[in-house]
Amino acid sequence: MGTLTIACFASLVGSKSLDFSLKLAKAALEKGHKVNIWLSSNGTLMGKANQKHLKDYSHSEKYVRELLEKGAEICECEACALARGIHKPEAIEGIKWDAMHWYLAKIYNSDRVIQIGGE
Amino acid sequence: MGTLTIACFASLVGSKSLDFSLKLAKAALEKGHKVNIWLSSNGTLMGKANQKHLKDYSHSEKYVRELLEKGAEICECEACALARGIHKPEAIEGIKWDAMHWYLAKIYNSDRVIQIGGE
Amino acid sequence: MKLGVFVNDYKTVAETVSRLTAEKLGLIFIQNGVFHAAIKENGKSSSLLDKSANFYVLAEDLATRGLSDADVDSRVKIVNYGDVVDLIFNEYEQVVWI
Amino acid sequence: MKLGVFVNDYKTVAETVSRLTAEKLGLIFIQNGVFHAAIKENGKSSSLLDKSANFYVLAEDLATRGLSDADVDSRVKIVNYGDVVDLIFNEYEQVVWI
Amino acid sequence: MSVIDIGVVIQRPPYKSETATLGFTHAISYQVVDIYLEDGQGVTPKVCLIGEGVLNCINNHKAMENYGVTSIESHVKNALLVDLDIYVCKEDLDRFGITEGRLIDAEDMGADKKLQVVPYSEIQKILAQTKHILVF
Amino acid sequence: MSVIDIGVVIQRPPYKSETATLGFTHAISYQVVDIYLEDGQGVTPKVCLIGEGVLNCINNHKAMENYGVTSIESHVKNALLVDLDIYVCKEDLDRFGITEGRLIDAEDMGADKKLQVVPYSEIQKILAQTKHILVF
Repeated sequence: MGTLTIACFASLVGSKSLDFSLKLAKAALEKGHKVNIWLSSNGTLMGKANQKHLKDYSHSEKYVRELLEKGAEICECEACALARGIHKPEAIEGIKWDAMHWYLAKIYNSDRVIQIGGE
Repeated sequence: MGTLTIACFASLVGSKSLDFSLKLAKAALEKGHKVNIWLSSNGTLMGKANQKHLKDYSHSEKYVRELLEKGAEICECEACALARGIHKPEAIEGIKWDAMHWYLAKIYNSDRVIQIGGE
Repeated sequence: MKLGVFVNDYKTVAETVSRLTAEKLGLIFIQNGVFHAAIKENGKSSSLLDKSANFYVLAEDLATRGLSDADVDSRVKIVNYGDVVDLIFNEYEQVVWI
Repeated sequence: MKLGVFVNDYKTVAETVSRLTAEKLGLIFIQNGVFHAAIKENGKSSSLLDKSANFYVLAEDLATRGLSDADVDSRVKIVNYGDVVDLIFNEYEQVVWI
Repeated sequence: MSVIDIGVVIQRPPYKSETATLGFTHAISYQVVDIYLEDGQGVTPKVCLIGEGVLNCINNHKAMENYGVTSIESHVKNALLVDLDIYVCKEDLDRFGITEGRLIDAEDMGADKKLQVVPYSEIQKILAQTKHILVF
Repeated sequence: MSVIDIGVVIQRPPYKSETATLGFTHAISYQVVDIYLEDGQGVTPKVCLIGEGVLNCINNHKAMENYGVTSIESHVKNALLVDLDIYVCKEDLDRFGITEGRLIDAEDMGADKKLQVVPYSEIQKILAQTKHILVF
């Protein structure tokens, strides 16, 4: 079994790229791999708790809590979050806050890395 | 003097399109035009107060307050905001919350409309 | 139809913009659209400049990218935000962002 | 170099992907990249399918867009998320998203 | 006291971003715009699909099953049910090989309107007669 | 216990989105990655600009003046100052007519490194020798 690090720069609502990241993470965990997720740019919106689930929009909160329970490590870029007005106390519990070197260190210790852009 | 309605679907941090919207709005107000701004999709992030101003990121809060003072009407899509976990009490004071028909009604009463996409 | 078009990107928008026609057409190059006004690809100016249209480029967005007036094709007029407001109200009736 | 490429869009990514080479190359079509596997433009399959590579397309992203197995070019293998995980770990060493 | 036409141009393909979805939802909201207008005033969207935007109108989307979100197909059907005109560029459909039999319709829901496949030149004429154009 | 190379490919043009900026800032952060690694371990980014990404390296940006944000030029200079290798695709520079005299450098700040203009084939070789590739 290996370690997969996924970075996601796209916001959940408004893009299906973060949906893809979460589904891929779940599939990898179910096959016994270790998964790290780095959220940067608009991806940091995922760390905002109390998202309302509307039918027209993707919804992450439940999904993210499930990944955390299954052992995924999830970290968001503190600077990207703060610049968007998202502060630590608002984040979903269990999501780490750190800077880019956290991601680089996870890359060092990963067998595979996939970085998913925000555009 | 005329009325200009600007819609913006792009997020401020991570895109220069919202910067453009705000600068255009300011220039129009200074020439004596009336300005309405509709924020949808990731543009609703602008309604989040307490953004931290970091040098690497565009910053809107001060700019938005200035536009409101100069008489611009700014409204953000309630559904888009809620889906992102942004709730009314967190929004910058003076920004309205409404739905898409607010925008369509402003279009009806505008001389010019420019809709700025989020991609 | 008097159509003003904000061209806000470089390679990704060329196809859509090239199809546009109007009795009076204005292309306003902003953001990475400014490269259409200032870069010659393989020695050739952007094909958008061959359209029958008026061309404008936003000075700020040129300078932000290290481009100067000297880089701008002679068919393109350099404008600021105030000029853009006047273009919108006085020269064009419909305005789109592509 | 064993390179797996997630092709996630249709018209905007073709140039970048067409330049890629590797000893072993895999293109995994997802999101609007699935149109490369399922749409013939002017009767011609996507030029990406002419590359010397293995091709995969994500079943969910086909179905989401109203496309079915019958639409998929015979050179492309239909896969699910579990298969994608196995491709990443077993078939390719570097993985990029374009 | 009059009704104005606005052009709603959808040029982005489905789902990767929410752009196309927002085009349809903005158009559909015309139904309730009178809340903010005076008697006799109104806004009539003319929805035009061009370029990669025509890829939105292949039928049989499975978006709710796969992503838990309302499909663009549902939005198209709703738009037809509320009597919006939706024009689809014929040249682009032909280019992508999408036959009429694969297009979304809302007959089963009792809609009178259908997707209208028209040449690009016709879409240009329609847009020229609108007061404002929104590009999605 | 070893140092790995990673490829940081920047293919998006400057400023409209923050993609290119994030490419440089992620690369520069290699300097402090040892906080989370053991002695002797490290990550060396190889920054490669291709396609529209080469448009980032024209000098004399006025981003702070116009947008109040750190310019990409500053990020490039910082990257050179911390001894990162930055490779710029020669074919793409030529295609866009960007001459060497217009390229950003950090000589004034005392950097030893310069932007390295190399053919696309060379960039491919560099990337083939990295352990992972991040595309911005």
